[in-house]
Amino acid sequence: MEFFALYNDWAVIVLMMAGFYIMIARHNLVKKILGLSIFQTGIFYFYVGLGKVDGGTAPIFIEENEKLTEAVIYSNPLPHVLILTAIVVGVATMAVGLALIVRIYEKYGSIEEDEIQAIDEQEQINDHNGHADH
Amino acid sequence: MFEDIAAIEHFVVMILLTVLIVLTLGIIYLKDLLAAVILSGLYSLVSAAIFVAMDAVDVAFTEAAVGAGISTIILLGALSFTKREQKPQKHNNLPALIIVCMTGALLIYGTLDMPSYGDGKSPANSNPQLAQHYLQKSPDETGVPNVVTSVLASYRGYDTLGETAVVFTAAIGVLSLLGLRRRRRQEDPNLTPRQRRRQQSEDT
Amino acid sequence: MNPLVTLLPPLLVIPFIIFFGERQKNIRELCIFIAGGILLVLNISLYQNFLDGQTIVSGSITLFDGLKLYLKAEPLGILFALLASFLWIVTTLYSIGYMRGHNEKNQTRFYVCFAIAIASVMAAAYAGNLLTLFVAYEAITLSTFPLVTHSGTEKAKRAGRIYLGVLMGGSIVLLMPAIIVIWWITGSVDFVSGGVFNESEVSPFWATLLLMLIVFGTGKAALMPFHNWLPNAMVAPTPVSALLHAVAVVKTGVFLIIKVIVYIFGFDFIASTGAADILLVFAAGTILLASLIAMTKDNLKERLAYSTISQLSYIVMAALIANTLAAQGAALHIVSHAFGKITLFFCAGAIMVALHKKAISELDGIGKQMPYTMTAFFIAAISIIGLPPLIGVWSKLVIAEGAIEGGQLWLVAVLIISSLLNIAYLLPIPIRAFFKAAPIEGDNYQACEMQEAPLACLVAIAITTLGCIVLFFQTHTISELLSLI
Amino acid sequence: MPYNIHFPALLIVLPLMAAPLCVIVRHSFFSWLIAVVVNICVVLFSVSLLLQVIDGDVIRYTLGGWAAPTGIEYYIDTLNAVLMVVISIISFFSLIYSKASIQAEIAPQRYYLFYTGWLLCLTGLLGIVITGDAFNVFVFLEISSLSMYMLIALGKERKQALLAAFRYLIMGSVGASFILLGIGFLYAATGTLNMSDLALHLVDADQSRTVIVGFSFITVGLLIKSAIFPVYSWLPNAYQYAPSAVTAFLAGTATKVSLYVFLRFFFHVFGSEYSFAEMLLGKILMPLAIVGFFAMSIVAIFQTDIRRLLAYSSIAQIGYMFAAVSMATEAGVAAGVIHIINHAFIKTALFIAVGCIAYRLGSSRIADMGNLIALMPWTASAFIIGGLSLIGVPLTAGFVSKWYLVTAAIDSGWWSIAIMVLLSSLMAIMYIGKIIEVFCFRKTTENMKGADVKEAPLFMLIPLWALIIISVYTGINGSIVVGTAELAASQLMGGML
Repeated sequence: MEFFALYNDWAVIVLMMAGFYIMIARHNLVKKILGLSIFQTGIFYFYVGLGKVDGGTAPIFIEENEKLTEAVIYSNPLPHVLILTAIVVGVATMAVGLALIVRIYEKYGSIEEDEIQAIDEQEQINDHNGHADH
Repeated sequence: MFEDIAAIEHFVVMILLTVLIVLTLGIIYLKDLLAAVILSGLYSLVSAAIFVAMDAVDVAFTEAAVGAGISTIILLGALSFTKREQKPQKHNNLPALIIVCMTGALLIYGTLDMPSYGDGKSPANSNPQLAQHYLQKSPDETGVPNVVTSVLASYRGYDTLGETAVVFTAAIGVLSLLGLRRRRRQEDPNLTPRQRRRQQSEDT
Repeated sequence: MNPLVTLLPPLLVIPFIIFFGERQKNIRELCIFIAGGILLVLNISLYQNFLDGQTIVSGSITLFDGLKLYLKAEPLGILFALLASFLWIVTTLYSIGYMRGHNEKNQTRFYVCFAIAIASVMAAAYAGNLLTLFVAYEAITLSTFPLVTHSGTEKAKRAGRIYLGVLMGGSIVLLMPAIIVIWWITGSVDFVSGGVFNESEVSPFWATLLLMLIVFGTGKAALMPFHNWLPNAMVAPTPVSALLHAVAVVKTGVFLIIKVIVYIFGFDFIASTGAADILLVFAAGTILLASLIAMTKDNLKERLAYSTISQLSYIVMAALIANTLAAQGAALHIVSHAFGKITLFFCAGAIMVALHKKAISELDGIGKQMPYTMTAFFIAAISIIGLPPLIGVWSKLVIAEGAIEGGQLWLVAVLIISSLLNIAYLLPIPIRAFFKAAPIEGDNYQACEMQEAPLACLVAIAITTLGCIVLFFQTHTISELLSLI
Repeated sequence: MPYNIHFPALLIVLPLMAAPLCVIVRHSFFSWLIAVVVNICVVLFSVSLLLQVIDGDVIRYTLGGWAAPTGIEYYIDTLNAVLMVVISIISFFSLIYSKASIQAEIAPQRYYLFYTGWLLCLTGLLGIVITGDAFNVFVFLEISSLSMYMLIALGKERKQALLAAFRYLIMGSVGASFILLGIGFLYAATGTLNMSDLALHLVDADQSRTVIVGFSFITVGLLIKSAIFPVYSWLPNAYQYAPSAVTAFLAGTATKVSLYVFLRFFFHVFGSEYSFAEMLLGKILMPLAIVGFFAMSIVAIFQTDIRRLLAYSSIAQIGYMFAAVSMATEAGVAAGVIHIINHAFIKTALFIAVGCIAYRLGSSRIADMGNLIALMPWTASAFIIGGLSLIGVPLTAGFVSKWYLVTAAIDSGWWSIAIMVLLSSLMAIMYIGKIIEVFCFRKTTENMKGADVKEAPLFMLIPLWALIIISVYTGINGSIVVGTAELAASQLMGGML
């Protein structure tokens, strides 16, 4: 039991951090977005895990007017609600990010952050020289 | 008996999380972005399974539909407009690694003291004004059998309004970023018929 | 009468200056004369009111937390305001001759900034509390900045940078915290007779530190090592150097120091804590060092600038002696130095306009070409040195008496040495002009058609020179006013 | 029933509902008009709310009829009421300004999207400020962030804006995820999401590691969002390349709102005792803040692009605000709030002035701005007044800020901070002085000779001067801002629940 719980906690943390690492360390913009998605999924497990009650079931009453009884234990519905919201927020962020990537690719012909930065810097130098030549 | 069921549940989650870690490693190291995207779709499906194991069926549904479905589709769509290949990245980023490890260590430090997984008596699960209120009073107060739905739509309906606004914002954002581009492409005579057809289908 | 009215003439004349602009120069300058006349009359009537025993206070604006801005007339302020407004008229007269003779550009901007500066000087003179004085101080810095960079050359811009950096930087980094601390300790920044501090609140160490913050933060007082802006600012047109950098701006600085010592710290407090001891050394050092540097300068305006630095430190020193007599001497020196130095600058400008000469070494024999100018120069130099029958002698005498009364005999020695130095760096100039033969090759000589400075300049010079002489006999009026401190 | 009982809800719902309306009308002028009208209403609502709470009352408005903590509530005290007034006023003036400015910057087909995004951003910012629910903060944070990314990227010709927006997106998402995680830890420790309720529960749970970690994550997330010194990298590019109206809007609001959330969490939810005495937040933040305002002021001096210069100056100013609140005294918090308010107006005005200049000049390089005082006297003089305010010259709002900052530092014995703040003012003198010098004394450069440079359109000058007048007025009659800020600080420090 203890081992499983500990392992699961740590696995979730490893996932989060792997996502975080991809976000900040990879230069590929699509990878960054994938990293964000993994990071956020890790947070979702964390939240949903908070609401889990051992031996509980999903918080849905099968029959009308059924009340909470001693016999049935339900898991906490609140984290589920929060995560439903967070999932949608995550996908929305991803969509905007990807749209930006498409535009960036169109303008720069690259989706590697370091390449794009090099292009920008080169252009700035050219621009500066252009001003001087004028 | 509960002990056993719980143990099985824990075990299932453990296996699935291990699968996820493997998938994540794949996403980190694969140079082929298409493959990485497919893996991330798979990742979402496995997550949905984990959510089911954690009793969060609504979340599982959403994750399967939104995470595995919609996300994958928009990722594939984005890839079709950009590149499939990632440039090989040799050096490992040491500062990033340090930051990540520190953050991870902090997280581990935090979880050591947390109510254990599945604890029904934890503050989160036993708060009479929130968790217990929803479970006990929601059928009377809202008349909806699914407590998640009732919280979503009623108790925390305002969050849901915000969520809708987020989706709307994202839609506006995507529209503003990509809307014009398509028009310009249509004027481009060099398009293949297939590309043109694809754009038309997207436009409608 | 409300002292606020003194701000109006210089401010209200601005629209007229802009309106008439370059097209109708005569009307523009007439407007300035009228404004100057009104201002002088207002100041005189304020002075009369004050002598009649009225308290002259304006309404106040509350900024926040009980911090107020208001004006209030007191003897030092009235004296300063009278001086500045009188010299404004004279300087305007002078600048007509100078600016036209020199074909300066952007004359409208020049006059506008000048007017704003004068309004700010009035606000400083009548400031009712330290905050108001500080605000006016900043306004003076800002309004004179365009005057320093007037010519727009690289050198002028550099001077402007130093000007803004030292004056505004010093005031924000040193002066402002001092004001905040004063407010924080006493809960008041008002000028009160006898000061607001008492010994139990402030230890001698903090008192010294605070006084140093104020004296050094007041960059306009040009105490070394914060003097560098002044020689640099000499790139400004000469009327600016004459009125602002010899009178209004720098005097605002020393005026602030005198006011803080008289009305915030109080003589007794300074005497008992010994807060001024270190600063006295700085002041005495500045007097001597600046005089020595002045001797090495060949550029006439620069030499006068260093002379100004040295003379300003007389005033700072006198204020730091912290007794009534010395403070009166300080105030008197503000007046005497103003008349003397403005005359010298006027002459320097006149030489520049007439002969296009800036260096002292070029001045050989010009006494024949410009006899009036050089005579005036000589008289003013005598006044600065402190010989009778000129105003300069009184102020030095009173300061020396104050030093003796304060038991600081070594300061008297400093005064004597510096007077000798004054002779050494000022008198050679008229001597060269009158007694050395003009250079033979005569290239410049032929090229300059003008023999004397423009008439407007000469009249202005004559007025200030006369001032030096007349005031020698009229000191009792000033002393009478100052005895009311 | 009093007429104003539903103002809190309307404040959020009105701009939110107006956003789709803009999409429906799809007309550039009418969508602008809708945005302006809605914004005027929002200003009125927020002023009315401020008037209601100015006596020290707190409005708790429950949404959907479920009492907090079961449901979500709005929690309005002086601090967020005054911030809402500031946000809505700044939004209003930037919106007026945007009418003319976007013509040069955004494709006409997308004007309506611009205003839609603007309204959503406004909704998001107000939503963050007004809410009393921790998770709700996250939701509205995302609304405002997503719309900001979009607004930044909208510029027509600036491809750098795309990368700037993307980097902001990554940093912003990291920040938001950290905040989400932190809120999760707090939820784990207390079982509640309502801020006031959290504050009650945290008193018992203070010592637990869960709370410590939640605290840390929220701190880091908010620091990223508010662009404090080591994590500011997203800000300069975003400010430089965004459409000028967007920059003006963001500079006055975005980082300030994060700072507000910071105040709300660390003084209200955790309590200053815990945040600063036990977790030593001040000891961590103070060095960052000092290095921030020092280093960034120096960096600003060397910028050749005026927008970038102002962006670095913004980061420096955020350092002042953090330095003030890190003192964790009532005077310090009040000084921070005063500076938040004053700087919001000043910086927006400055960015609008820069936008006006770029509109006529077609360039934001400082070197191209010679002799602007003669070519664009109103714009240039507005910029100079704003710049003086940034330095902290008396009779400007900046002076009030600096006065309180220094007094607060001396009060709590941080003499060194007071000295640092004043020394860094020297840098401000340098970078503002540099611009003033170019404006007044440099000749028009060759490549600007051909351009027809004249005074900016009236439509741009009105909002510019309105903001300048506000900031000068608050400098002369500082009691309004100071009084409000002191009340807000005392409520916050009093730990009102």
